[in-house]
Amino acid sequence: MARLAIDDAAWGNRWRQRSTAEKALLALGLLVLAVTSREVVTGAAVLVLAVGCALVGARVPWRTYLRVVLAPLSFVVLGAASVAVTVGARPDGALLALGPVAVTDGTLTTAGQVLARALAATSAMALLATTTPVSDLLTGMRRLRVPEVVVDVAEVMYRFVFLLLDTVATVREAQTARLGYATGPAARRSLGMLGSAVLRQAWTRAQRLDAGLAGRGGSGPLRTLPALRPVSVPFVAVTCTGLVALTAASVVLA
Amino acid sequence: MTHRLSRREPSASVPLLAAEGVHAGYPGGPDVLDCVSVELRRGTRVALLGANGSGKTTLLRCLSGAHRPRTGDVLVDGVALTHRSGPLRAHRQRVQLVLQDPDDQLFSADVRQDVSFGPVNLGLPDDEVRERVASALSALGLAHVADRAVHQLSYGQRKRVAVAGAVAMQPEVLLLDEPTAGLDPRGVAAMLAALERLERSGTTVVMATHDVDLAWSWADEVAVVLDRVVHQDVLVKVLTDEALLEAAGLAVPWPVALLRRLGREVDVAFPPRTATDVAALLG
Amino acid sequence: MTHRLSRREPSASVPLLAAEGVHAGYPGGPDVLDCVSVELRRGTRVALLGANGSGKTTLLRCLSGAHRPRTGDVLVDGVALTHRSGPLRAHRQRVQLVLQDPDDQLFSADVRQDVSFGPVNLGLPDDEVRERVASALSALGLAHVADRAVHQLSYGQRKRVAVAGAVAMQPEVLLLDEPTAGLDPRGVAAMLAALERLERSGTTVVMATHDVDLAWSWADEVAVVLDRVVHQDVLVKVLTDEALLEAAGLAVPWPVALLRRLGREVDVAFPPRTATDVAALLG
Amino acid sequence: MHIAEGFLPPLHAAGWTVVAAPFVVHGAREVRRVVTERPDARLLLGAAGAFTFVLSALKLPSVTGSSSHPTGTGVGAIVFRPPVMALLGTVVLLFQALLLAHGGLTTLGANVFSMAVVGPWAGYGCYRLLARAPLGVAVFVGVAVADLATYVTTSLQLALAFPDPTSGLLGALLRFLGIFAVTQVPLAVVEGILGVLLVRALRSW
Repeated sequence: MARLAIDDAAWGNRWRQRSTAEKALLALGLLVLAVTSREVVTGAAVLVLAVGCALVGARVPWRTYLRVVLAPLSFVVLGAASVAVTVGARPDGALLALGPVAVTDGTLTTAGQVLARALAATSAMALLATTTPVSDLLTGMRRLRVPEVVVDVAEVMYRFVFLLLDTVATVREAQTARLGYATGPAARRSLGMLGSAVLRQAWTRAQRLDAGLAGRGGSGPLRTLPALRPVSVPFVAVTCTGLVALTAASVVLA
Repeated sequence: MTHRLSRREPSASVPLLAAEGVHAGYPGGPDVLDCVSVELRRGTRVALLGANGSGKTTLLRCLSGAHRPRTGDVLVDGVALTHRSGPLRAHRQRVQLVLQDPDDQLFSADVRQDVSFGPVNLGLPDDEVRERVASALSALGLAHVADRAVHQLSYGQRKRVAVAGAVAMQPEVLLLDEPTAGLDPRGVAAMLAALERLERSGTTVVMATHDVDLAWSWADEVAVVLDRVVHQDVLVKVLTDEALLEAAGLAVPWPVALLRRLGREVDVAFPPRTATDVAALLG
Repeated sequence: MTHRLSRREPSASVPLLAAEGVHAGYPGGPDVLDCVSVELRRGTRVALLGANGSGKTTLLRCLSGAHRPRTGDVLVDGVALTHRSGPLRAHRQRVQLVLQDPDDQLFSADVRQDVSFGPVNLGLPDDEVRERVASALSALGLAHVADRAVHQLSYGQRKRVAVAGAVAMQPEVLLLDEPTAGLDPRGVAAMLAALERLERSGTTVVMATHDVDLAWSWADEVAVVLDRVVHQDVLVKVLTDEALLEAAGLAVPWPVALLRRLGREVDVAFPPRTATDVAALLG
Repeated sequence: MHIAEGFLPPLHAAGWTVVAAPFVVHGAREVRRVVTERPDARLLLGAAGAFTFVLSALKLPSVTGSSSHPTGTGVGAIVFRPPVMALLGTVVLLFQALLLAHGGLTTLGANVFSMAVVGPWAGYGCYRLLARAPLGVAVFVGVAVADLATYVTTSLQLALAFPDPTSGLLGALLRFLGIFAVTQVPLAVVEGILGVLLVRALRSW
């Protein structure tokens, strides 16, 4: 079946059996710190901690982790480049000017801050994404009283994503073999047929699943019992201490 | 038609699960099953044979309570099932159906959670749910993949997860639709080994298939679906009836075909199931 | 390993399609195929055998041009395929692959439209498209369902529609992944009859399967995928090698198993393919 | 067009989350209503959401830019209606962040607002306004407008967060619109065409 590298890491890392609460506390704590702190030093500390926890602690394959951190690169670079310039009347003290476009100390600093913040925040988010499967996160949301229907729909979605990715790969290969992507117009026609074939497959799969669940208690609320993963007190204590220390340090620095 | 009413022997005991005069079909369509009767006895391996589209699956769905017959009864221990929520619920605890395509029954990406769905619906306490999930997974030889995602498993493993989901309900009867279809020989062996473990712990296993060689090597009794009716009898009686198999679009098991061509009769009590058995007979 | 380099006979002719020293795998993963060579000769029926996940499908995908080997070559008439759009396009007109599950391959609403997909993309005039579609459908025994919607067909018919879509490209080689999986005996017979018609009109047919009995009754040569390498030889040489089959997770064809147990050798030139053949041998 | 994790200042991230929340809650209520009416809707909606995710993960040929994926929400809004799309789109965006590293958790609110609220409503509105036009035209305009509205909203969100020191909000808006036009405008056209082909193919089933 279709696989996604981040998802594979999430199901197979050394922190897989840790409770979702622990991992969420650590990753989201680092994420909040990364986003709220203005200090580049704090950002760097978050980056180091997140990378260390992911690669050394959870043994996430470094290629996968790197791919996550670099995935938004094109957006971040384009966005930061845009923030680094000012357009209009030439401002005083421009470091660089080309026609109406200029770069100043201020714009450059903002761009640098945004870059640092995005990098640190992405590394923290990546820690959560590569150590915790979506299934576990949905279970966590259930505990947080997110409405049952919403979590049920999301759970089915997660399962179906992989089924449909398989369909996409197969349909696409079958179309390619029959020269469906040999020319531009053919490619567009093929993609349209691909989309509709996937939607149709989604629909029939859902109907068949409904019939399939009839004998298991029906497709009413999809209540299940997740694995028991007790919260580790030392892990939480270390995480809280670390987060508080980092916060204090960044407040003092500011 | 002559087969329909013949039985191995007039049995005094009431079958564990039976269909009696069942007519069934889908909304707006004709009958798929037309006055069908079958009897499933405790501990008897029944193979339900028929071509694709013959109505095997519909019959299994009737027996499991998932499909309501137009007329006729499904009987458990001789008592007719009524299609109301209470009795249906009780029925599902005793009779579980596993469909051919595992992706039609697995809704959760988490193996353990998916298997827990049935027991949780039964309202069992968490401890017992966990115990049932663990024992179902180990019975199916899946303990080592309990923490993997469903989409990371092979087709054969997913098929066994679907069976585990049914087994966790601890049913008395397990109805399996094409449990070995699409599996390679190793997958088939793993599935059959798991089913044998379940039988030893007291579950009665029924499978629908169009693989006559599998039925020949596995079953005690065979029920063939042909022209919307069912012909049930002991293994050898049905699977040596070439006219019936031909009409049902089924092959003849190779030992039967071979022995026939050699002019030998097949022993009803001790059918030669494997190449070794046949060789012993001929050697 | 001894099998890998043995060939039926040193042949002067260049194979129609071949893989030579192919290493292949998926991004971020290890090699699935490790220096694999196979030769497919015009008019020779080759069965590609292997357990699920052994790499059969990957090999077919390399041969069809859908998957690019890490190293090694796919050769057509002795010329190595380059993975650029022009040569690939030409390759696809000569070699067509049909995957196992028809439901992921049929992406149009009705049969005729789906089969016409390839010819339309070839830029053929309407008349010729129509002609090709009609002849592909009749070769697959589907002329009577040409105007039906795909979802109204049986599974066996859908599988044949998928083959018809490839046949409409008029390839020289047709690679089929598990063409009979999931089919009942009638469906298998219809598929095999259709393949024979195609062979008579000059198409070379290769199938991947894990059904050794099917391979035994159909193939001239067998290539077994085991531990990422391929062992190719004439039918009897491979399918009487019980150690190889065991290691590959495959069964032994029943005539071989039976004759072995009776202490009889299997004739390489005239293998007993059917129950009638075996009976003649023993009778 | 996903705003990357950590790209927005905290107040903006929080603000857009607050703005998007009512639409998502409304979507959740709508979903609950549908599910109460039809128990199997849980599965159908799950399939619909997965379809949207998969559609948005398709790589498009012949569109400039490395990250040219359809948003999928325009087609989704036309097929499943905007309120439902608000919820499904939110889950899709969450999955994209966690499974593909597109977008992020702190920017989820902003992305939900542009891609799961504004885009679907704008696209669906145009599609309905063109009810009398040929279906192809209505679908094309609907899907393309959904894409363009998303892109304009995202640019506006970025401009609000990073106003130009000299030319202010408007200057920043034009700047972001300009930079992302390179990928987003062709994408809107291609996705519009695909939407038409998809809906046509769907109607022939």
